[in-house]
Amino acid sequence: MPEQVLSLNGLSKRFGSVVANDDVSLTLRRGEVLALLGENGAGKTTLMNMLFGHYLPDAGTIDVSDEAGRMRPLQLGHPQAALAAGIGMVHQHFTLAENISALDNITLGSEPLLALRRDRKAARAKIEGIIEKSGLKAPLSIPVGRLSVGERQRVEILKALYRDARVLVLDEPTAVLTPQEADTLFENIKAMTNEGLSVIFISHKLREVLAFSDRIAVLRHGVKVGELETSAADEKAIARMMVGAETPKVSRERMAAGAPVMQLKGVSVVGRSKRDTLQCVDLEVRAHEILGIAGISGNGQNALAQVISGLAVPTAGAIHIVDSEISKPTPQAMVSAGVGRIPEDRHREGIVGAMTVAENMVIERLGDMQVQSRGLLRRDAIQSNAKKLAKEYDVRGPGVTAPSRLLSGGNIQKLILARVFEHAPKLILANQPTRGLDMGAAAEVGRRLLEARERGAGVVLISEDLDEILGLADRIVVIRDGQLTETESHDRERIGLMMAGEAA
Amino acid sequence: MIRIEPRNSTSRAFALGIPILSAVVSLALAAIPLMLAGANPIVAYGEMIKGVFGSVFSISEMLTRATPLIFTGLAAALAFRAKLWNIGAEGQLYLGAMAAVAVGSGAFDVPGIILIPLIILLGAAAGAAGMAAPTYLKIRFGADEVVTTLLLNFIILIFLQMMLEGPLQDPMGLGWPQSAPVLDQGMLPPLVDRMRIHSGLIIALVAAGIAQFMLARSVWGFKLRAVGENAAAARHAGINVNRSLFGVAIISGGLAGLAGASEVAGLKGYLTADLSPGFGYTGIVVAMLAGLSPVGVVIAALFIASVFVGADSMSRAMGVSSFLADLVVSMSLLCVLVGGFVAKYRIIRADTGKAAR
Amino acid sequence: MMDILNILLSESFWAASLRIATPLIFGVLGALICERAGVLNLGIEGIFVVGAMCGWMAVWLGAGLWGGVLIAALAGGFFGLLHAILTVPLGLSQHVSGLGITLFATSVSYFSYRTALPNVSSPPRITPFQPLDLPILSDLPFLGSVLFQQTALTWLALLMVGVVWYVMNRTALGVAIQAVGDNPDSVDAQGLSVYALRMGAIVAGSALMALGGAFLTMSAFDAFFFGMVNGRGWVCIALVIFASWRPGKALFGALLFGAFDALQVRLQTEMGALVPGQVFLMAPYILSIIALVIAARSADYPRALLTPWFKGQR
Amino acid sequence: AEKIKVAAIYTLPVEQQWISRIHKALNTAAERGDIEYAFSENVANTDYERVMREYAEQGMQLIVGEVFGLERAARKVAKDYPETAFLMGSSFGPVAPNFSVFDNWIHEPSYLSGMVAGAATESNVIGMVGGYAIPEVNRLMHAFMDGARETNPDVKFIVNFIDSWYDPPKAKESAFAMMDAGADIMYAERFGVSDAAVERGVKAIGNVIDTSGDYPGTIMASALWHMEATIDKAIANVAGGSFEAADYGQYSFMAYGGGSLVLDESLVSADVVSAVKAKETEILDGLFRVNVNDDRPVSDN
Ligand SMILES: Nc1ncnc2c1ncn2[C@@H]1O[C@H](COP(=O)(O)OP(=O)(O)OP(=O)(O)O)[C@@H](O)[C@H]1O
Ligand SMILES: Nc1ncnc2c1ncn2[C@@H]1O[C@H](COP(=O)(O)OP(=O)(O)OP(=O)(O)O)[C@@H](O)[C@H]1O
Ligand SMILES: [Mg+2]
Ligand SMILES: [Mg+2]
Repeated sequence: MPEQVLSLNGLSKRFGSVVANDDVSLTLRRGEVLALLGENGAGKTTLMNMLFGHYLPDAGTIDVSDEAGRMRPLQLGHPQAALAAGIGMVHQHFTLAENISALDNITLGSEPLLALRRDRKAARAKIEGIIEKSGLKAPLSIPVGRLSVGERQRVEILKALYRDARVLVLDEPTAVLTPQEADTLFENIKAMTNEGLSVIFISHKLREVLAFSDRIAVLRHGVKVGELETSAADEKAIARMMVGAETPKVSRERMAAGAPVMQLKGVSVVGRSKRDTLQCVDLEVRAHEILGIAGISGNGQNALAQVISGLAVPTAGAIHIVDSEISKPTPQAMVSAGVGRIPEDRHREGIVGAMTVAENMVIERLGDMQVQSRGLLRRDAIQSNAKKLAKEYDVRGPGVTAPSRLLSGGNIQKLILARVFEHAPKLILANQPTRGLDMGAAAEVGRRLLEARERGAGVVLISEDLDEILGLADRIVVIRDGQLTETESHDRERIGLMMAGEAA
Repeated sequence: MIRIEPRNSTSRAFALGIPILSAVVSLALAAIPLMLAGANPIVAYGEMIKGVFGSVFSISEMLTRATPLIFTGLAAALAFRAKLWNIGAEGQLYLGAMAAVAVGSGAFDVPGIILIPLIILLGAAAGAAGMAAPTYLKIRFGADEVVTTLLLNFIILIFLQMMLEGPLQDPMGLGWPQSAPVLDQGMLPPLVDRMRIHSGLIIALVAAGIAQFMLARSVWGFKLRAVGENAAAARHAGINVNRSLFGVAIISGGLAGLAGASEVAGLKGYLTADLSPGFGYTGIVVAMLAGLSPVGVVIAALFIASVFVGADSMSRAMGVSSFLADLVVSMSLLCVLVGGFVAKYRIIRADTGKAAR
Repeated sequence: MMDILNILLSESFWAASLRIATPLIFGVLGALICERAGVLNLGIEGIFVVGAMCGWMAVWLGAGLWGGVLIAALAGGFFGLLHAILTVPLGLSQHVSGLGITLFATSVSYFSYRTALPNVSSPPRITPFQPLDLPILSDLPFLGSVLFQQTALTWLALLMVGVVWYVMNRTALGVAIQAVGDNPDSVDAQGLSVYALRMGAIVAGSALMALGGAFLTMSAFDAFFFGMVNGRGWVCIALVIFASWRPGKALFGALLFGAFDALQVRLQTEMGALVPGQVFLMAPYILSIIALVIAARSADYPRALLTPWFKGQR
Repeated sequence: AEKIKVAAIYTLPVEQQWISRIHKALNTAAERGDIEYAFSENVANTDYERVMREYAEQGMQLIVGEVFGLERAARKVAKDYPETAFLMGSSFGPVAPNFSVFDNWIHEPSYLSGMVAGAATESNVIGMVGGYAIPEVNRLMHAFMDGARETNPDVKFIVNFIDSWYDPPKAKESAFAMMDAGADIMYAERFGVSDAAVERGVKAIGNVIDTSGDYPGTIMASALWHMEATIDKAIANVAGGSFEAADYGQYSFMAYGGGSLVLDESLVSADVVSAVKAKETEILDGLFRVNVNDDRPVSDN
């Protein structure tokens, strides 16, 4: 049996009244990949943040093995101590400074601050060595702000490896990666575990958990509810452990497409970067159909989403929603024309975090008589509407009069779904609708999209999660370099190659 | 190791006690300069209280000084709510004042019932124009409004000097760079006989009330809050962000303009280049102390005015340098700021070594 | 038109531009350091006053010129520390704290000046820094009088541009300061202290600002006056954005403003009878706004500017 | 005799040249033991009226100050406190029974100092840096210019206003610019101008206060203002119970010792000195009246 490298002993942490972790213990062995699972808000990130010293546990201790393999107590609450003990962490949200280069981000904190000179050559050589061994390629000299998400993710891991991490924590590392990128990443990591690296990774994607982990630990409501060898696990069992019940499988029935609800004719958008550019695109979405847009991030998805949301005005081409042309696209015009929009970044574009849940539910419809009369808000109506929607769409949290930022990611998404679906839109733009959501919440989103399709809406589903597209879409279009290519195939491999531009 | 955590619940007594404690601490700190200047602090505190609340006159003086601060405080609070950093209330105040004397000092010899609204409206319009321009530059060119409004303060002050030596100069003023006086019927009526307190205060209070109501209850306020808290989400939701910014710019500038009009037509009667001892800048402090709430602005303005008037009068009674007043104001400001922090957060000593084993 | 050309070609115009720019160079560099670390320091106007007062007072009390410079820097650093405590660990509003510091620093300076010198009718004078009359260099045709007849403080300002550039771009400390102003989490996750970096940057930046004030009483003039800072600090807040938070551009911006101002007095002298003098006084500010409008698109803010950061919170 | 309680209210700090003269005269009186003296400096215009009332309420017998920014309000306060004597710098007239006015009427010595400057300039260009173009400043500048023209009809003037009372570095830059434009005599209305003159080795003419000690060899002459005559007269009147509304302006005239000229005879040629002395006698004898012109002076072109 391989030696232990890490043991978390009875860690607890509460935030106000929320018990994020309750007496959690966990061990990790040398060369092992441990998957940490749980619903949104189960306490996975909190646990890892205590390990890394961002949070100070209310109770419990942590032991880490030193170079010689002896277990030693870790000083809690100090990232420096964790780094020194060989713990590296890749955070759920990037912790990169975008105005400095990858090299600077990687070496940050490893050099004496008061030195008058830096040895950038040596640093670069060391990083290049790590890149060679791990296969994690990223441009080192340009500001990180100009890197793609995938590159940033790799820089994050390089940061940890540069500090000679022996225990690597990856908090949802693939949430923003394409399947191929994710696979490559895990293959690289696997290779490193053979050299003694131990890994804890958090993910909501059961496919990668089953494919790459050695062992699985599951958290529910801050408590560790189970631990099992991956070889003995299957999706159903894990899901039951996480949620405490079966999750309904989303099923899709065949359905004949109806009349077109949206047509883009020769639409072009000139943007500052590739992700904001569309080149003379034709696209048609019909009633009763879900159109999946597959592609590697940064290939124009953003421009397409912006056009449909009314945020970008095309430099050429025409947009028709149902029968009428939208001559002056604005978000307002799109909403009035019957377009429901689920934005990619729900925190940044989806909600105004400081405003209440109820307010966020009416924010797109401030002109409606149910919302206002003579310029004054009808607060009672807004509130009762919110209560009704919260119930109907199962938006859970501290209540409709609480600031919406207090909601968990999954519940924020449900809030947006409620806002969008409530008005029976004819066209729905769903941009990365399940990113970062747990299985239960993701299934709920899928179910709602299928329901809308059944009702007669057309759906544009933009996703980097190919499995999601394959599961939901009637038709699939691949986006690459701002151009669209329709494909008849529903084959993972083939579409993956098209996304990479290696097959037509 | 020290950590800062939000307080879960604050008792009423605590919430009330903190501001009082801040005031006490700031007074205790004021004892340092007082003793350095050789005065007895205890006597001084007595004089200070007398200076604000000792007579109808002193209360009236305090309210008089609070009036422009309510206007400029509201100007800052509303703009800041939309994350429009209007640092230019000082300049906009002077624009309002210039407009007030331009119409009020004889250009239209009409009854007060027409003239007073005219002065108020044009004063507000001039201030509004003063904020509209930088907002336009921000929207159109992305020029940072902190910089443009700050620089505009200088430009407007120099422009004012030019006007006071030129078209606005009082022909009867013996060559002084000052405007002709506002016609008698154009003056805002005083509130108390023989006191300086004037109906500008009423306008200010009404403005604060309206702002409070509109912010919380109107669609306009809803949009404003959304734009300020998250412009990207507001835009995505179909709110015209630029229009909201422009709207609040006009109102913010207008309020600052009103401050100037009310000082001229309520208090001074005519315009000189030293009308405002920095009311525009103090307004920012007032707004932030108030947590950007319009009703809070009224309270914060009263607080700042009381401390200033009290400390100023005390410096005279005690025979210490009159620069003491600003010193005491700044110290209480910093204390109240820290007090507000203590009310919201607690600082805990987390001994990490012990937690480790 | 000929007049303007003549002015622009004259040595004394460029010497004046550099002289006028010197306090601004200190101020912009100071503001740049603070804002690069993510904290706006509106205390600058007051810190100028403190620097002007303390530097002068120290020399008057016999500290020697460089002693005065040091004391000005320390005093500026002290008020910077106050701002740092309020805005970094306590995370209070940077606007209010800054304006509060300006009010506090100004009134402390005035009050202590008056308490120390209750009965002066004419402010006492010191022997200020003298132009560095370097033997051969000063006699160089053009550069000689522009550069080598400035005082040591102007040279210090120019030197600081290089130092700040080097520290920001070539040292680990500078990289960390840039990072903490962009995304404090990036620094925290690498085991560095966000608090220490930010507070250190504010203290250092404020010390530099105070030198701008000290220049006024120890080089540009030889006595302290109430109100003599006269908005120079605020101008720096504007210039730092114009400079896109880069030392080189900061120098350029300060010189540009100095040149506008130097040109302004000269034009007023030449054509004062034709146009109201105020037209010229306004020019530097108006031209700064125009310059900003042109430069605005390329300005990239430190992303974390104005956003407080608390350890262990999200 | 019992000390008279006197308070002064200044809108600027007491170092400001103009105010420093009043402050000095009051301090002298206090040192003599005639008065008990309190003052508030840097009082904003908005607060001025309150401060006046506070001092009146405190029982001050004589209140001295400057009401250029609030002529009407100040007279209202005086009316409310008829027992208190007010002596205020003002452009307007006195108001019975208790509101008296004064001003710095030192156009006479200014004229004389102008004669010195006119005779001394070789480039025939004189530079003048002012704070604000207010009548109090304009008047003295015009008198100075008239005097200079008397001794040198070809002289030209360049005039700048820096729109600030207190920015010596700025005044200094303005002075440098004038010297670049050919000025070889500087009229030093603001602090900073003489410093520029020293650096460039040109001569300067002082105003209101005597700074020749600070700039030896640079200040050729200064037109001085002495408030003692005015203040002492007012104090005497209050003490004697005979204070009434009057224009004290004349006590700033040379005849009352309110204004005087100092010359540095080592810098001024003998015939100029004698011409100035002759003119001085003419003025004192009432044979020559210096013209009063309050308009903003402009540069000659
Ligand atoms: N700094 C904090 N302050 C307050 N509450 C917090 C904080 N961090 C986490 N929480 C709360 O603790 C609980 C656990 O959060 P945590 O981020 O650990 O969940 P998670 O399992 O990582 O979820 P996800 O899958 O969405 O990332 C949640 O209820 C969360 O809202
Ligand atoms: N310490 C160093 N040693 C060697 N090369 C360096 C060092 N620091 C930076 N460089 C290299 O110098 C070049 C320019 O550096 P950098 O990008 O920091 O400055 P810049 O962005 O061009 O200047 P500024 O930020 O002032 O506009 C880059 O190629 C960078 O890799
Ligand atoms: Mg998480
Ligand atoms: Mg660089």
